[in-house]
Amino acid sequence: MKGKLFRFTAGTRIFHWIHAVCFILLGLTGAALVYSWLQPIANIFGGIQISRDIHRWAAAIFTISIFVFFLLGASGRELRSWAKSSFKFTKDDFAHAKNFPIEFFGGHKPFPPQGKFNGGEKLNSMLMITGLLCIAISGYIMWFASSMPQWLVQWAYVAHSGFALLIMAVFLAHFYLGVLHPDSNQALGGMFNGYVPEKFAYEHYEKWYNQVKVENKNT
Amino acid sequence: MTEKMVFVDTSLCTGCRACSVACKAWNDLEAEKTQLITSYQSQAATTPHTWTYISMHEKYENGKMQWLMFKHQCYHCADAACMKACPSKAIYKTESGYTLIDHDKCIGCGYCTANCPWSVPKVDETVNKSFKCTGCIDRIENGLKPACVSTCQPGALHFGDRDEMEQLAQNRLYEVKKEYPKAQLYGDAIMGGTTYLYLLLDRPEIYGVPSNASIPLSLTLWKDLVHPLGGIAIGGAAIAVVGGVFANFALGNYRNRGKEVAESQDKKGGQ
Amino acid sequence: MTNSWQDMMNSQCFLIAGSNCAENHPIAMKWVNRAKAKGARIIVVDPRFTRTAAKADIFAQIRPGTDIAYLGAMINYYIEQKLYDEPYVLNFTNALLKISKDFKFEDGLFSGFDASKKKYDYATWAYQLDEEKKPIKADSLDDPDCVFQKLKAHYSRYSFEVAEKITGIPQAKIKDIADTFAAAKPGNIFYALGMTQHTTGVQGIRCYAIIQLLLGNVGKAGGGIQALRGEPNVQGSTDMANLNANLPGYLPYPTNAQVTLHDFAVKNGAVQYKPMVALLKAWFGKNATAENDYGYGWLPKNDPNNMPVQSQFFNWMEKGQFKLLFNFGSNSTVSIPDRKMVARGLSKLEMLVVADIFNTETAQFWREEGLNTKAIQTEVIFLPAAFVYEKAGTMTNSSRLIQWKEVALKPLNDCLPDLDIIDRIFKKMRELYTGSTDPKDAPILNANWDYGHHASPLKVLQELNGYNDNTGQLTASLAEYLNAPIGTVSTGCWIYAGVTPPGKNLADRRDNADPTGLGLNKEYAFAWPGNIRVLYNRASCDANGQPVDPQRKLIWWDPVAGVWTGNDGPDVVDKTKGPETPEGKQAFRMNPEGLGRLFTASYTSGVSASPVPADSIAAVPTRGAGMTVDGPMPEFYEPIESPTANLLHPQVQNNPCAKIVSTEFGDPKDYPYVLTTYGVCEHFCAGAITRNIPWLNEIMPEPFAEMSKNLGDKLGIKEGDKVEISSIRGKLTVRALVTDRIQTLKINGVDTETIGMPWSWGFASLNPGPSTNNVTMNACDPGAGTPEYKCCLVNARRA
Amino acid sequence: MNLTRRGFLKLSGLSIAALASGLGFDLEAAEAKGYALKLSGCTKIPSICHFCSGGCGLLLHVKDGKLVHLEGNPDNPINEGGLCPKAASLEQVAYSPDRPKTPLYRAPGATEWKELSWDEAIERIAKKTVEIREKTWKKTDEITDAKTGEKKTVPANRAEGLAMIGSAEVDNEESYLLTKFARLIGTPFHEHQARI
Repeated sequence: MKGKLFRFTAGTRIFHWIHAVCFILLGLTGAALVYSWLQPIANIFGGIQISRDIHRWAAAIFTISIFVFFLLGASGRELRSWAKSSFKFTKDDFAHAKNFPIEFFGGHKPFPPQGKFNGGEKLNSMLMITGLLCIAISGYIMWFASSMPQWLVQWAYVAHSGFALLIMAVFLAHFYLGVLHPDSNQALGGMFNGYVPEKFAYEHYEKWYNQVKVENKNT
Repeated sequence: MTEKMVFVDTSLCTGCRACSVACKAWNDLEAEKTQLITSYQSQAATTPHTWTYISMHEKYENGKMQWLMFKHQCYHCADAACMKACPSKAIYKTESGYTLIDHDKCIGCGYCTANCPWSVPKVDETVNKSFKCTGCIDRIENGLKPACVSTCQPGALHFGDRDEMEQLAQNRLYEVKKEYPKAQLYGDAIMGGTTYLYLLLDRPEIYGVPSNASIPLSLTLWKDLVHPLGGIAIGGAAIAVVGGVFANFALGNYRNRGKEVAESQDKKGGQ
Repeated sequence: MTNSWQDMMNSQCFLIAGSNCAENHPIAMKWVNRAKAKGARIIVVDPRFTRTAAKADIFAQIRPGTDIAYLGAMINYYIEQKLYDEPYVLNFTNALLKISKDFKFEDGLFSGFDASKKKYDYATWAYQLDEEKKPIKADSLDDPDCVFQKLKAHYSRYSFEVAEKITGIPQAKIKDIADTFAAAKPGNIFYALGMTQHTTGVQGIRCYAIIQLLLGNVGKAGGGIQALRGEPNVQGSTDMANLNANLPGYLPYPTNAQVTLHDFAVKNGAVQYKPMVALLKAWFGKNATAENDYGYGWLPKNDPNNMPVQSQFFNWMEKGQFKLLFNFGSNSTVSIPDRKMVARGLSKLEMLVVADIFNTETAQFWREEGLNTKAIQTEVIFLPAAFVYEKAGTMTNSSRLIQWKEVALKPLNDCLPDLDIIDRIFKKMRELYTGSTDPKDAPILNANWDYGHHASPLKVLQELNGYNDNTGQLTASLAEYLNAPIGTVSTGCWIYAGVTPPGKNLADRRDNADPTGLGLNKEYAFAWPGNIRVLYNRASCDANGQPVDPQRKLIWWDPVAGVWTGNDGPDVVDKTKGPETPEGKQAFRMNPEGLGRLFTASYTSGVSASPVPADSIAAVPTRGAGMTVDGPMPEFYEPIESPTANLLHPQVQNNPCAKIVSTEFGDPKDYPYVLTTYGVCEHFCAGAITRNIPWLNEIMPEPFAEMSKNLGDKLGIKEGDKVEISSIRGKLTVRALVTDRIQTLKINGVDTETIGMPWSWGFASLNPGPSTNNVTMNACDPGAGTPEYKCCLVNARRA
Repeated sequence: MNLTRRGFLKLSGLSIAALASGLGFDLEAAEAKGYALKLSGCTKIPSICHFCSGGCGLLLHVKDGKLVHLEGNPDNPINEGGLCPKAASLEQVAYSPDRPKTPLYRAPGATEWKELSWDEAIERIAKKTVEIREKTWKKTDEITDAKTGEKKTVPANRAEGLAMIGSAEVDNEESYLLTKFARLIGTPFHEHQARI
């Protein structure tokens, strides 16, 4: 595709959207389950019991899809390297992240060239991966509470709620940056057709841009 | 109605378990399939169909045998952890001091089970509602004693006004202590004071119940810290997003981006 | 029970031995706990630490079947230490009466034993009589011939040390029990099947009587001896003589030697003449006349050589005598010891008729695994009976209280009350015999049997109360019956006289007021005899007829009005005879001496010194004494199956009079452990009803065998494992319960293990389980005919 | 608060509509608060427990001929409303599906029961009793006179083949008629649980 760079394989994209849908469902049903004043949300789904069932199905799909997509050929490699790289936070990443608040509110300050995922994204990924892992583990503990030690269940509630609220906040930022932010929302295409504009890539992921260019030349 | 109390005098309990049967008879609870667990005990815990049961504890020390009985049911705590944990506001307190579950509101999440220091409420998975002792609120509001108290032949269960029962418990403790120096009351100093007050002949641990039952720290953290902080986090994020949109708008970024896009499209169209 | 449930709150001390009342008579604990709150002490003696023991101040674990050893030691101690209530003993017991010089006790046997018949001749167990045929009274308790000295001599062998060796209870503890019980009065004794189900059952209970008489506890509020009886109406059914040796009201059953009513009266004492006539009038109505001996000849007569007790019935079937058995509400297939004989017997019947609430193991005996069902030719008819609240009528509780109930629910399905069942069978039989002139059919055709189309329980109760020919009305009171001339009153059960006076049903009284606070509740229902709530209450007064215990006044002599009066109905011969009269001194009017019997002497009162005409009933009614067939004083004998030799007289190991029914007996070498059997709180007797109640199955789901941790270790068994219990007669496998509540006992220097098992399970019902009576032994007390369920020898192994 | 109370009622499966009659409490006031009692509108009928010999009072709450609830009778001075587990469970007998619905018959050698009408059952029993009575009648016994040592023939009047296990599980009136019945048809072989 002209003027675009291939960024995400189909598997990764599907994985992202499965998670996105599940996340929203989990967020909405979870909120209805844990806050009595948000119980009306449950009516969208046909009541609180169905909401709970949806919450559990969505949770199951959410977690099972991780195993499936992380083990799948190309996207598996891609996802594994994404996860691995997310936790490799370099000086350059830090420099990017430092300027993130300015970027967030529409400003701009130069930052060193970034890899496939810039510092802000890595921060998002780190929080998401850690948070969702904790939510998943605590969620399963809650699901099977009757066969778990009581203290563990009690703390699972804290973790589940705490991380859910945190991740919800992160999600809002992610949504904003991915959809609403006039600059960074150019990345959105990467999650639809897999391509992002070259210019955008150059501006935001210079290291990666160069790397891809070299690779393309070689092939 | 004034505050009520049930005084459980375990020194008189014979472990006949009529209380458990009378509870089932009054509340139309079905029998469950069991087997012996230890001693003559067959019921291990409260369930959606078993709201009260007796645990038996055999203690042999210095050639003296003791067979201790403990009646388990909802304690109807003043500071009810279940009520605090309930996300659906289905659990409430009555004037008489009882902790009840409103089944119209209960969503069967089981947070009450997990946060009760004794795991008393239990969710019936078939109807997704939590069940536990109601203190026979329908009986007491109508001038009858709770079913368990009314059936207790050895006189181990007493029902009455709270202060009257507390006095009785103190008197009995004074008597019983002469022979059982470790005798103590259980319930007055925990959970803000329970509605079922026990006279025990030994430490609560001997009866398999926690001496320091309290609202779990996790529950306090969860409800009093995590939820407000989480709310702040989400609120903050939401405000930031709105702020971001406004800022970008104010900075004209949307317009510029729009132009850029239009330009590039024009280019495309031109090619 | 001499007293009542409510009266237990008046006690200062309880000796609960042979009863596990917290489990099997839970209502007792309501009142025991009330007494305890007022400072009463509780002593429990039991082979296991039971739920009753859990409430005791003193608990002693005893080897099953050895009660007489420690009780004898208590009697010995009370006499030696002069802890008895001397005025009471002198006034109200036969302590001073002189015993025949021919009476002896040697080498474990009393005088008069006939080894070939395994029976005693009572001739030497008699009083020395004066010219008027009255017992001679000694001047003091020191007279070597008097009952007191006989007692003292007999029990001098029972030291605490010997008792410890036999029972396994430490000496110090026996002394503690004796001291505690003597110090805290009034003292109350409870027993139940733990005491009766032995080959020495009656004598064990006699020990209680002796102790209570020595301590002066009988006839007093908070005192007495409480037989906590086993079934809802076992008191009533015993009153109604569902027994082979009685007629209703405890009349002796006529034997074939008593051809005429006169023979009957001569043999049994003339006091039995009047109630017999009254009974015959109730049974035959207008057809009972003086001319035809009131129909006495129509009664079937007992053959003393052919008198099986219940647990022998099945042998009689097997031998072929019984062809048809009616079985109302019994579950013998589960409840008879050495139970394999039950199926053998029932299989030989031509017909078995069972009436019960649920389809019991007995009704379905032919279905038990291991039997060749198709080869069993017994025709079985099961009749579904109405349950207690589906029918009107009375039941008599353990304290003789007759309570009326109305129909609360219509019988379920097609169920019928037993009253209708028996009424319909009888009416059908009478129809079949209509027109017969065969003399054998006369009782059926001449019977007074008209209770309405649907039999009316009230009409039957009124027949029990009886009618007075002079007034043409229901008899108004026991006194009216007693005062009426012979042949002018009828009663189906004379002790029930007064329960339904004209226009009233006193069994249906509901006034529960207790103005004295003693729990007498005199206006609630009706207690036989004559609404007396504490039997022998004359003994609660001193020689002047005034209450000895000001806190617990039952009755007293009112010298102004010249009458016995009080809070309870006075249990006296004649209310107008003052304490100085011979009648007014008597506290035990049903005994021929009018005294409490420390020694059960053979004696008949009222026998005229001069000969009376052979064909007349003596003007002074004669009264025979109730005898204990195996000795006038209790003696310790080992259970039939015992792990050790009799320490007192090795040559007479067991009760020499015991009725042996089982044919196989185990050797302690092969079966080293003592098994004791019992019920649990959550199931009732043979479990026919309770094993069909889901709520009860939940709280007591399965049978088990309890054993000490020592035995558990030895056998490699932990709690929850399966254990096989076997005797020479059979075996079964149940859950093991290894517990500190049973300890290893030191018996005559040897470690002895006890195993405990509930017996309420059988192969049918919602909660089937193996029957413990596979292994138990059928050998009976010679007097009561009760089998020795409480001890036999078994082996155990991990299964 | 209204909602919560209604929730409670639903839990107990009760109808709020019933009126109190002679129950001795202010049902209206109670209902205003929403805690209706399932006993309202019931007739209270006292009875007696059918287990040990305590004679504890039962109280059956009956509506339209149906048992609504059973508990201890507080007015019975023996138990003052208390009941042991066995007695407290007695409402499960009232409509137990395990109680046989009709008389049952097992023919000789049969492996199953079959149902029988009452008339058939009574007739069969009466005829069989008569048959055995006729077959096993013993008119006289030979005895030895205790005093003279002479043998003599005396009336026996016994149906030797008939036996009866009577009952401590039935009412006095029934128990009495069992005794009377047994003696009238000629069997002194009448025993029961009191023996064991």
